[in-house]
Amino acid sequence: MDIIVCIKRVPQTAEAEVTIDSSGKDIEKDRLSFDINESDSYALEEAVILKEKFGGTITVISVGYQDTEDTLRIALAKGADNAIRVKAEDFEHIDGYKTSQILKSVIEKESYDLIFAGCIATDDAYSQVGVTLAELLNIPHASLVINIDTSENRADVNRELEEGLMGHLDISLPALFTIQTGINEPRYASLIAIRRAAKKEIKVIGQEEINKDNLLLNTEIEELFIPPKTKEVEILTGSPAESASKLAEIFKEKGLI
Amino acid sequence: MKDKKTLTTEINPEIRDILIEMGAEDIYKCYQCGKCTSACPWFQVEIYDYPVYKFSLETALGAVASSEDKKELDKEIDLIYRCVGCEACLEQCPHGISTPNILRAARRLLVDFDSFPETLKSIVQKTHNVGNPFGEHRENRADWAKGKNVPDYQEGMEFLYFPCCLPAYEARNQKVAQATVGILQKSNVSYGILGVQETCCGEVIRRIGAENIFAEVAKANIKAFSDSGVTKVLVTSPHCYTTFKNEYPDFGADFEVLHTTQYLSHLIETGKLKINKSFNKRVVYHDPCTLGRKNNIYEEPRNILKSIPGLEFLEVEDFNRNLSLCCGAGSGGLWLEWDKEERIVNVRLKQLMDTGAEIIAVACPYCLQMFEETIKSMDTDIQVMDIAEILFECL
Amino acid sequence: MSDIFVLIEHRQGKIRDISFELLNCGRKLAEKTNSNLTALLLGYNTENFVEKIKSQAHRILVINSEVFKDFNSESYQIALSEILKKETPFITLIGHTACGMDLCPALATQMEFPFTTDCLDVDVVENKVKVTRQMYDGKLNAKLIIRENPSYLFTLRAGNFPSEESSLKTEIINIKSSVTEPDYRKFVEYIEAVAGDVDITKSDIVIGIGRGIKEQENLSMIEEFADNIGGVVACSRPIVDADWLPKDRQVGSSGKTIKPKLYIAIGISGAFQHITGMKGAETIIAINKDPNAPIFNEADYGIVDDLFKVVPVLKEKVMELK
Amino acid sequence: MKKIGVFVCHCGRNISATVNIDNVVKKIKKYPGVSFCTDNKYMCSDPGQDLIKKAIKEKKLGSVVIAACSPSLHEVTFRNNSVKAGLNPYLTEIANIREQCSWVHTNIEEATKKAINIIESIIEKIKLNESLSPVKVKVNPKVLVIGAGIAGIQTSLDVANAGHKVILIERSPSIGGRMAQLSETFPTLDCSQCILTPKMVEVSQHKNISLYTFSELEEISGNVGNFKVKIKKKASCVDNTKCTGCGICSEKCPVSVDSEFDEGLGKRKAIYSPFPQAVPNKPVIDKENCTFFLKDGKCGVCKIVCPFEAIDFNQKDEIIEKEVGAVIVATGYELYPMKNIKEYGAGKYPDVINGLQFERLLSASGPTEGEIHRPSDNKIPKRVAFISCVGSRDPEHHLPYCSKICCMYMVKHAFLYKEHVPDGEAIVFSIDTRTSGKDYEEFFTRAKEEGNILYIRGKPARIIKQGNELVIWCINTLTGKQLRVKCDMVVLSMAIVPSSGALQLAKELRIQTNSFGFFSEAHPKLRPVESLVPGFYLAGTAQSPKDIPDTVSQASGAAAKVLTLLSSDEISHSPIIATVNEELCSGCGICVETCPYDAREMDEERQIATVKEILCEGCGACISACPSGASQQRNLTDDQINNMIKVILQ
Repeated sequence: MDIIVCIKRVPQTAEAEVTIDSSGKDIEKDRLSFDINESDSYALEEAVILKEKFGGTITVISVGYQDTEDTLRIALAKGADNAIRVKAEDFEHIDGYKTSQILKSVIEKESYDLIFAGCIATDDAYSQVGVTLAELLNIPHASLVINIDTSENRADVNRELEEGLMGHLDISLPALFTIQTGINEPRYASLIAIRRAAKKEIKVIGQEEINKDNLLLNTEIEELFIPPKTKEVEILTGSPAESASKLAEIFKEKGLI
Repeated sequence: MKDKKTLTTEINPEIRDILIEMGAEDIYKCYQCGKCTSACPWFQVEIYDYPVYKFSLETALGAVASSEDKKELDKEIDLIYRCVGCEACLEQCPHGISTPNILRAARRLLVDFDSFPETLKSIVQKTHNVGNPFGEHRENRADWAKGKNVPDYQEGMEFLYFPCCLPAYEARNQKVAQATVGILQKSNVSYGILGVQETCCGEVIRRIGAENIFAEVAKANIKAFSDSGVTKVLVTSPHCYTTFKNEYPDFGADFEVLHTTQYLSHLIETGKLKINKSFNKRVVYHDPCTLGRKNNIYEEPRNILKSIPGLEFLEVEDFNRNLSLCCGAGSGGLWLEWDKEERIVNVRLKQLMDTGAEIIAVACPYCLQMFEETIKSMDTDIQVMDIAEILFECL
Repeated sequence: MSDIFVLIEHRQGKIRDISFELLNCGRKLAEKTNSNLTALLLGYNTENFVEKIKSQAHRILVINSEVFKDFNSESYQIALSEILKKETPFITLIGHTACGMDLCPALATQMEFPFTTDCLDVDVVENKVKVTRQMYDGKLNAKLIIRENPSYLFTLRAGNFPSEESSLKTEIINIKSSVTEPDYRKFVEYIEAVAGDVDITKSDIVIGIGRGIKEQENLSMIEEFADNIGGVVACSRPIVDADWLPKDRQVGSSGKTIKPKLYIAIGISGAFQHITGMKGAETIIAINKDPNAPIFNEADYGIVDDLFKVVPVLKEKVMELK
Repeated sequence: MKKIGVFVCHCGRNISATVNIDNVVKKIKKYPGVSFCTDNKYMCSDPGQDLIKKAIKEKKLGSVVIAACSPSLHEVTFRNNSVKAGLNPYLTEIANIREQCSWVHTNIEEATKKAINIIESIIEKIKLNESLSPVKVKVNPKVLVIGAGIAGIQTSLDVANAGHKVILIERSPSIGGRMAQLSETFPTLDCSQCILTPKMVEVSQHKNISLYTFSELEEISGNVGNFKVKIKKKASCVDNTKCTGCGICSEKCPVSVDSEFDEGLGKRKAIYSPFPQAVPNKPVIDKENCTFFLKDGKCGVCKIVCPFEAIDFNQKDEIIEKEVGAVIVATGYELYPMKNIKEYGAGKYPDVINGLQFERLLSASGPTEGEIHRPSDNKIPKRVAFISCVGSRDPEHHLPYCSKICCMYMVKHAFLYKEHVPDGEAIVFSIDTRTSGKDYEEFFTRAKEEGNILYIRGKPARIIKQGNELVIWCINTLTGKQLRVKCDMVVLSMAIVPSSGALQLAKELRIQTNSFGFFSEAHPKLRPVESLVPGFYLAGTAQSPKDIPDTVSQASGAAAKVLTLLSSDEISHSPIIATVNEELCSGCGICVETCPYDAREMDEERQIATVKEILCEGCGACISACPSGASQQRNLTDDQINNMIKVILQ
């Protein structure tokens, strides 16, 4: 089973102070750590699990700058066989839609049974690249996949819906799934695999292989701004009954109940 | 499926060589006596077998963290990150082999390849992103000093007081920083703080294996210190102490470092600090690994405590000074919080409580945090205090 | 000006709350653009649904077919693409839900509509469409300009357009459809999460308990409260240590990291290891006797009092208001 | 001018692989003064030597330079060879082109250049060499042996039996040393005292042995063949001519202190004889503990009870001066201090004892009369742990070397313990068991099998006292299992270190020790019983840790070496020593002060300095100190050295 996994290197902003740069359209990245996007690492792991079961190869693809190769190399250490970087520097202004188009023109030249992507990138939070890519490649898809049970040409997948509910689908292959976190436990790379990965070559693709004039951009950032938020604790006073009532009112007000 | 062999039968010289290059150079000295293993704090944790003595030989075979089986590899990496870096093994090793360093060599590779526990990954990222392992805002770094008349550091002051991240951000530990500046003010010492300009010393992330980010952090601090003309730094945490004193010079640092217990004992000895009140409690002192074993500071904390009138000074029999037992917080242990049956801190607390003490005196924010959190869930009246807090009460 | 369309989402025979939010947002957009709001309802036994949304849109386009009993984005895509081709609405809104995420990018791509997902707001200024959405773990908002086109497709995040009463005169148009479920993607069934198998990372409301609850018996009081407000119970380390709750309920550096909409910390003092795991919650409530407990540094609202006095009242009040 | 012949050795490929011999020969042939030069594969071989002899005769060579290995190896060979050809031996010199050239370089061109340089410098030296003959010294046939343990006893007996007088001095009140403390000896398990005491008696009765116990070497001067020694005989306060050794004094003495002989496990009195078979069997007063001395004459019970009026509180330390021709050092060992091993509670817990203490417990003459009772409560220990390499093989904290005997005595201890306490359990913690001696491995196997001794591979990290028991924390490194072994008593195989005072003695004797204080032998393989300083010989554990068989062998070896020295009346002494140009000497006397061998003295009448040739070791100190250039080293004069330097710097 040949699987392509689309991954993205993203700044780790969950625990960081995010500041807007002078252009007002991007963030300061100097002091941020970068790492594989969270759900992408689950997608990679799911591919490795299937490879262990069925054999085949795993190809990881990412549209990114030079340092993305570090992330791709980690993917190689964790079980991918091939890695491709599409040079982001060749394509100004990339949004989710454009990323999908770029990936499409690379992937359509490859052979595959399955394509995995993460269900959301933590930087731009679009949740669209995977599904768009499936549509561009004209293959069926399922997003937010939380369980996969596959045979040679069909897959039973569970999608994660809201409120603890899952939707069970039966999909023919080749197909694209966007993978939800928690589907598995991403593995560690062993030192042997790390050494092996260190020697592998990463294929780099630039604009010469992708006609960038045909690519469409859906969105452009006009401005970034910090959402208004106050974080001063408000102590609710009074008797237990009084303070509890006040709190209940707040719940109601905020639509939390 | 066939049973997989759990041992790699091939020797992998490439992994061995790279680990040696990364700091595991001691491996060939090992003669497999196993003293390290029974000296290790994990030996005292009833349900946990920690095979310290295997690491040298397995590194020499290139067989560290090299299982291709996911579960086995998980176990191996768990082992690599169990080490709390207390150096109890090194203290007794006949050949001076530093197992923490051997493990750190492997950790460095694993960190580069995103193959270490999530919890630790998060503290590496936080330290990198906001300059402290708790993910607290940088601009709040001096909040502990609000309303305490703590001056900003100016060139020409005698000391920079560097509280470390726990005393800067964590509520219980902030009291230690506050007591410390209280003492400094009462003894008319000229000192100041850098506040938002300071960054975590980076000790813990270096122990975890994040060498590159440590280097960044170290350089940032060194620059901040030298830009402000700092020549002497007073630290509350032994972890800052050892990093500044023993590791920063490799990155170009040129300043003197004093641990608070060193300086306070000096103030008492020279009569610059008068103790006015007595402290009528039984106090047991816990030697922090990083202050004691790593930096040989055993007497100063004892001298301070012994100079306080009324204080009955106690020692943990068999487990004091260089044979002290770690609290379990080092090298990431503070964050890893192993399952309750697997906590070194419980063993240590029992030893401390068995002395009949009313107060456990510590000289390290990690130990304070570890003990404070653990005694809360124990049925005991024993309290934990930093030596600076005890001293401050007696002024 | 062309119409504003919204897609009505339903599941297991019930219209989902997001649909009313979409209708509200749609009405506002229609008002602003001086156009009409059309609701798209693909379902089976749709009478009930129509009844619920009647008066909320100018038109309701209804396809009543067994194919649309349960959501299958491929079937929806086939049917919707036909409608959208015919109707060419200005803006179509879909909920940013598991359904919307599955459907929107594919449908828009097929239609070659510019689209974007997870919008907090959609605005039309001088015929230009702009959306506001969150990025970088919610730390920043971004205003986006969308490529110009006659038609747009957006998914809207829940919680920004609370449902409102409306009394529009609604035209109901039934459309016949021959769409069948494609063989390459078939919906099989819904699977309910196993009872007791709580995933604290996936719940919007989490109640965290700590040492302050003192006895294991007191846990039931908290569990009842959690049931009442539709939340789950999580805890700090000492509760797991005491074996009162399993390890997968632990929040913190050695447990799970959660980002619920509401986190209520009851009897938790707030060791940093715990705070690490829950500080990403949107709203944090702390109930603790000790006014100096570090948890109050993280909280939006706090009650400094005995939890055993506060929680029972709170439970009652919530029930009253619900 | 003398004709000079130069002979270049290939030393197989040792030299020729790095030095181009052809080029060397070509170049040297042309060097001024050289009348003959040739090469040979092995100059030291018979054909090589014949070649030189032939050349000396045929070419009428007046001096010979051999370019070969270090002079310390073959100088004697080639000089003797020249003598056979009728040449004075001091007209033959070696140019070292192996150790100083071929072995330490890789670049052939550079090495060849250097070899030529070295040879040329030696040619310059030999041009001014004189014919010399060795200085002859009379040898005093008496021998001093320091230390009367088994090594000192054996070596004294061997020398004395060969007819030479021996002065044997011993620091403690009795001879016998460590071996007297032992119970049984491995691997044969014969009783230590039973085999030792006959020798002790033999020493005491030997007509050629003068025994000085309670005595130490105070001072030594002189040189091989003629030493002057001063022995301090400490006041024992007992007149041995009157004392019969009846023991009443000890019985009545009111002061009781820890017995050194029993390693602190038993008591002795302030007037005491260390053990029943002590030789001499005369008590001594330990002034440090004697009430008479501590409290200004208040006591004196011994004096009152002695039926022979042998007690003499006024006895003073006595200095005895002797002259001897050779000295044998046999000062023995002691154990590394237990207090250094904090992690084992050693020195803190009474039931953690060392190997010698356990010997005393096993010994019938010991404090428990051979029954195993643990020190704390006299209970018979039912489980005893033996821990190896305590302090040994621990370069980081203690001592890097292997103490050699512990492995075997642990086997013995465990085995004997099982004999004494058959229902007891013996557990040995060790990393390796080294049984490199005749019948040792067999003994090890037998002991383990017959004694059911459990061997655990691992070095414990901690010993913790829990109630009445000791708990050993260890890991079995063969199984990986953690162990917490409870036991009643622990015996630590403490490392062996040289006796206290050995370093000071070495300084006095001016002989070298290694960094741990063990006396250094002249060559680790070929001269194991001689020190580097002529006239001093080594026996027993003073030189390195060793067991009884090795100690006795070395003691006999040292005796044989001494007897070789004493086999003629005179010994020769190298003539390469200082000489004085009387015309230049100003009589300043600096040389007299500088000489470490007392070989320089002033001729007060002529006001010039002279050389006592017998004492001069040719160290050269006086020559470099002499401000007027009057002092010169024979065949190494300032002129020669200057010429050598000049040619090297060319």
